[in-house]
Amino acid sequence: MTRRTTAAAHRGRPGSPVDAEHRYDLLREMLRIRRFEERCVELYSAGEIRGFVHLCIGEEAVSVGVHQALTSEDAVVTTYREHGHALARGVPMAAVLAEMLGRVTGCSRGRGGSMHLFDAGRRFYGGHGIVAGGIPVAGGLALADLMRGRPDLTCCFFGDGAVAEGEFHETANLAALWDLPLLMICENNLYAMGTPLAREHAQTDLAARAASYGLVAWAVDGMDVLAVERAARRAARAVREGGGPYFLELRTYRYRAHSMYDPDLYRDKAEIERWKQRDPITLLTERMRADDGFDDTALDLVEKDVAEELEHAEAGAREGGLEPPEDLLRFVRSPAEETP
Amino acid sequence: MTRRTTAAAHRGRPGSPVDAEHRYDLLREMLRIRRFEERCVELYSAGEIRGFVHLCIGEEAVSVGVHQALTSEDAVVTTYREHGHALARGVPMAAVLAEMLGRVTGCSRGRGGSMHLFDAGRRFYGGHGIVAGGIPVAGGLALADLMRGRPDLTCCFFGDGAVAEGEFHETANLAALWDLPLLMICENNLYAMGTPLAREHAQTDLAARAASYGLVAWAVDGMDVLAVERAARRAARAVREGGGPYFLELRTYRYRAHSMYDPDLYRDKAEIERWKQRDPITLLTERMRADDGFDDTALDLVEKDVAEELEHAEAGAREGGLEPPEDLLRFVRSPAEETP
Amino acid sequence: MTGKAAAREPTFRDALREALREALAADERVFLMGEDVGRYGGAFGVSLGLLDEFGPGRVRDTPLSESAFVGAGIGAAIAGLRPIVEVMTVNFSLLALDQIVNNAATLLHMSGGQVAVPLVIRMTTGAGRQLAAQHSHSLEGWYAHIPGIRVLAPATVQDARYMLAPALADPDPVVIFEHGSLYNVTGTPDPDAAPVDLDHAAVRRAGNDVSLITHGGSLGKVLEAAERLAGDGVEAEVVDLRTLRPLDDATILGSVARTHRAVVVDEGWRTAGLSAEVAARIAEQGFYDLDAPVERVCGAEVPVPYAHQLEEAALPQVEGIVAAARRAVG
Amino acid sequence: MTGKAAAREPTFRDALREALREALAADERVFLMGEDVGRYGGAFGVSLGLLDEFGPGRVRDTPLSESAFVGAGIGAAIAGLRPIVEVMTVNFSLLALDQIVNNAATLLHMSGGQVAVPLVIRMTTGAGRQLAAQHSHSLEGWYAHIPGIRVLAPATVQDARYMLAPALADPDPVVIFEHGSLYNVTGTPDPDAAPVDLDHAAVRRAGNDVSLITHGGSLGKVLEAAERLAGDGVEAEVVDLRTLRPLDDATILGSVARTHRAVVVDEGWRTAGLSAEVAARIAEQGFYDLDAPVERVCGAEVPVPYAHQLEEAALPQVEGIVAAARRAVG
Ligand SMILES: Cc1ncc(C[n+]2csc(CCOP(=O)(O)OP(=O)(O)O)c2C)c(N)n1
Ligand SMILES: Cc1ncc(C[n+]2csc(CCOP(=O)(O)OP(=O)(O)O)c2C)c(N)n1
Ligand SMILES: [Mg+2]
Ligand SMILES: [Mg+2]
Repeated sequence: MTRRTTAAAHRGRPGSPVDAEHRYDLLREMLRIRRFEERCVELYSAGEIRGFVHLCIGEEAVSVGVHQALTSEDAVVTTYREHGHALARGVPMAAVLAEMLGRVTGCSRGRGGSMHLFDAGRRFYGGHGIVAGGIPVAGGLALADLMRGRPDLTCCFFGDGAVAEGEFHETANLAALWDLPLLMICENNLYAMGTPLAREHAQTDLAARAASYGLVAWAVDGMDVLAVERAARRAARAVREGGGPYFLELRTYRYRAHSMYDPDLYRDKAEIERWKQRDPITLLTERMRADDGFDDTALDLVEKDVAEELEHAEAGAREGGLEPPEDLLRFVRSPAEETP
Repeated sequence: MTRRTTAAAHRGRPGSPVDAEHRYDLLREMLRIRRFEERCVELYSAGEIRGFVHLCIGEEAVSVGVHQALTSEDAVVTTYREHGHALARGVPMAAVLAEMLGRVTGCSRGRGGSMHLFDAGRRFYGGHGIVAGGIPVAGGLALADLMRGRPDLTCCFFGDGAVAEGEFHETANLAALWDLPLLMICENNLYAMGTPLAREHAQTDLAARAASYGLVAWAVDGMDVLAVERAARRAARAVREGGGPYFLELRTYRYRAHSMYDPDLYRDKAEIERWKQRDPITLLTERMRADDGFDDTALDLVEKDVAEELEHAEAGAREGGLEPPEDLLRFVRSPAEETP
Repeated sequence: MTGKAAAREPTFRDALREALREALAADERVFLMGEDVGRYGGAFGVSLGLLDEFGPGRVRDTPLSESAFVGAGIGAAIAGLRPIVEVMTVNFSLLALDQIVNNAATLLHMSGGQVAVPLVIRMTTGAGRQLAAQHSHSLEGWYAHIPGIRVLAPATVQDARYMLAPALADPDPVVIFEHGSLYNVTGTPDPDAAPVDLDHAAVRRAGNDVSLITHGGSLGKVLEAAERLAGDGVEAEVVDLRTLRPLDDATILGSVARTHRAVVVDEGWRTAGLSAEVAARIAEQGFYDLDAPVERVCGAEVPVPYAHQLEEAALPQVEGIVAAARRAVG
Repeated sequence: MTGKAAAREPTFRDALREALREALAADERVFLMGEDVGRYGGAFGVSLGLLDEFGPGRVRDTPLSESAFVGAGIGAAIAGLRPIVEVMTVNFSLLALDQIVNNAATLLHMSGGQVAVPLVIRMTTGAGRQLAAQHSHSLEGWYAHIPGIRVLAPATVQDARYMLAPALADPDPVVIFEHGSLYNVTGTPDPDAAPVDLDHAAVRRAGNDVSLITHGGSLGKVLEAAERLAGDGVEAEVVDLRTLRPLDDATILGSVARTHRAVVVDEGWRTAGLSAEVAARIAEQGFYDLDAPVERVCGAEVPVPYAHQLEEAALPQVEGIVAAARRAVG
């Protein structure tokens, strides 16, 4: 029950049944993300993390649930709100934190910061700050797999707001037209910055909109990690089997402001409280208490476990040096010696 | 029956019943467009018209039918394939031809050419060469009418290919979201240059795609000018009454190549012949022969009438001078004296 | 400014907001449109409160659809309204460039003078806040390349307050760049000063030894550099371009004719950017005035990195400006 | 070239096609993608026949979705393929600029060196065929502004034939501009010539009196101007930039060091375009070599009009180049 699972463990071929152990893993993953981001808030307040920082607290079930359906060969493309995706993907916490601290040991050598986490070894292709800008790239990654006859898919995360952008539209059509192995994950948290869904879209049923392209699409409770996992596995299996692109609308909510700059004046505090009633971590914990004999002691243990990881990660991240300014121009183009 | 109607006659408030006289007007309008474009082909071959020229021969029922539903207060935005729209709108034939001949008397002073016909007095706002590029502008024209509480609408023409562009998507959503008085007219001629519909769109039912935004949308036989008119009137009335944007997919066909540059190698000649069986001019003429006592003599008369107009127009167009090169920089910015 | 001004010194942001308020109040045809300009108050708080004051018809939140709402601004302008479109940042304006280049800047000419587009587009520009590669562009040079548009860059609270009115009076499209690092700069706009003259650059400091030519967010650094140089007895003239298109050749060349030396400071990338044009014009028209090559201090040619020390290295800094001026003075 | 070469002299278009054919045949990872590259054969006929030869998997017709298919090229390149994306013309590339600037050019740096994008983008550029304002842009200067990409402009049949291979060998994004007026130019590529050197400009004519610096579609006019000047005893050196980013300073400055006079000819708009950069560099680095101000002969700053006489007036012409060279020579 308190077995420590590594992030890597569930990145083999998916397929394990949803059992107590697996639920435990899911809980631990969600807690890792939440505690990580809570720490980020502190580090941001202390001025150690800078720039734009977008938290996914409240949305952890999406990244964790979806990643259950992915293999290490799949590609992932995401947005600026991607700490959760990076951690769920197995990018080491220390590397993510080092990135946000601007260290050369960061997963993007400190060049990207919170919005631009990359880990090519894990096929984690960022970390895109232009809303919907990652979606066409994801289409291309999927195209490459299709052209080479690989069974892998590309999983692309984006928000409800992104669906209004032309880049979403063009890629949805292209993906459906070419039967690309693309898993489109729309994190519908009901807001694009301060703009509520109903002022972003004439048709607020985003799954219906997506279906109009010929994508298979449906909406899922994004606060229930088990529901997310089920849907993601189903969709991913179909995509791998040549079923073309799938679109999942995950209905979720961010508890925090859009970014650390946002005074959050546009939402009703009661709305936030209502969503917290269906907190993904609480929901899963309750289920585990009911079905798996999970209790406060067990919860304390996993919390402790996560706290330890976080502490180690932070210590590790702080050890990282700063890239010397003389190296500024590195990587604008590939160094000749790295040319294949 | 042989009453000569001016293009202006049907640009008052629409509403006249579809009767014999009206059918006669429709026929004459379609013939004007066809004969005009046939003459353009000759002038192009003679090297007098240059640049890109896109003909709408075969598609005349669309421009003529839709324009029955428009008033002179409405705004029109269209594409590079717009000779028919300009003529149906009432832009004088001589001004259109002068434009294509590069004369200063052209409707865009020779600066636009075939692809960029403008007539601000008739609220005919081009003539856009970037596929889908006119659509957002049309949205803005409609927005202005909405904000000022006017009963006018903006009619925006575009092709089947344009629906794949992000600019279509973004405007469709915006228009539906804001209930803009926008009449979107998709001329589905089954090809975008050499690419057939089924290689452009995963969902080839374009009206269904449009409906997914919350637009009211349906498909219409674009070769039957009476059907086009009926649909356009119905849609325009609803738009004017605050029904928000409407989308009509007009199923039509271009007989000629995409542009004068196009060797047209991608289509089956039999396909073209099949569509010619449902030629909009023939269809209407047959109906008139059956119902209105229309006969060869009457047809000759209208042909003669159109030929005369064309001849006059060409003579008039040829009289136009060339803008002196010294005036090249005029109109890059408004002259100070024209500042309101 | 409103009553608040008594309580604290207004910021550049306040000045922009006051200019918007004034414009909305003065002319019914004016409206503001863009992502989060309403409920949110603008990504950088510029339009905070305007939704309440003028209502959702005049302060319109748009979906994330840069091409559509910039295009809608163009259409509304053609129809006789006076839209102010906010594109949150210049980085996102790439998604609307087709509308800006092919429609806003082109329609008047392409229609033979019939279709004017009296549109104002505002956008935040610039780096310096560790926002990394996709949120730190300075593309003023690109915009300055486009015939048919006027390009403005307020660098002072005064210009922030009083540039909008003449921009709205322009019958053709105007793009206004607001540098993100200026929003919190304070200053008290003077309502009695001469109206902002969009045709002329502003000399922000007089001097006879070297001309430092800049705009927008770099003005502060350049003025600081000028002070440092003055400590060494080098009196720099500081020219704030203010209008980036059309460039005010007379003021630029006039300054160089006096100083015989020029340093162009531009946060944008050097190659084929705004600094290239300013340098080229000086070298062309001021060839016989120049005693030394024109120096350029620009943003490094690299996507702006997040890490503080790298970002600092990527942007023009006071030291670099001082060093370039010293080289020029020789 | 194939058997056809015996029948008639190959064109620039044939050379481009042959280069594509060679690339597709040589490397399975290479594929061509864009609007109408397949069934139609390319808007300008460049890829005619390649669909039949390589099939729809390797020659992919795309929908009208510039952002999506350029982005798809980026993704496919990241995944290890070697896409060649055709954006029909530079005019339409505005719709894909977000992908080019914020992804193709940026990902390698922003990811700290992890994510390279070996993508080749081809597009037609330029005016001269009465295609009017929205189909006549020359935006090479904009592309030359972007760090992270290499920008090429073949001006000869030889370069059209042999530039693609080194472009595909580049591990990072390369943008190739093909001037629309060159497609029908004929010439016989020499397979035994030295490989095209993407790091260096080419001196197309030697001369000691003035350097005429140009690229792409203007080379022909410039060579003609040089001949005319030679008639007057002025020997012009003609430098074909060929690679617009990074610029080959050594060749440019080396030429000016010999001639002491320079004329930059660029069909793009003058302000803040490519010509500005070339002029600025010469004025900076060649300051003490120059005997006269650098001259620029550029496209007029106007959306290119349709009417023949207006379009001619809007573009650099031989006469204007000759006149500028005479001014420079003094
Ligand atoms: C093209 C573009 N326009 C605007 C922005 C500014 N912006 C950043 S996030 C955001 C809201 C996006 O909302 P959504 O897609 O729902 O994602 P969420 O932030 O809710 O996860 C906006 C407007 C941007 N980054 N890119
Ligand atoms: C953005 C853009 N991409 C490409 C082109 C080149 N082009 C001109 S027309 C055309 C086909 C458009 O097809 P459709 O929208 O169906 O209109 P049609 O020509 O059939 O009337 C293409 C690809 C263009 N003008 N604009
Ligand atoms: Mg959202
Ligand atoms: Mg079509």
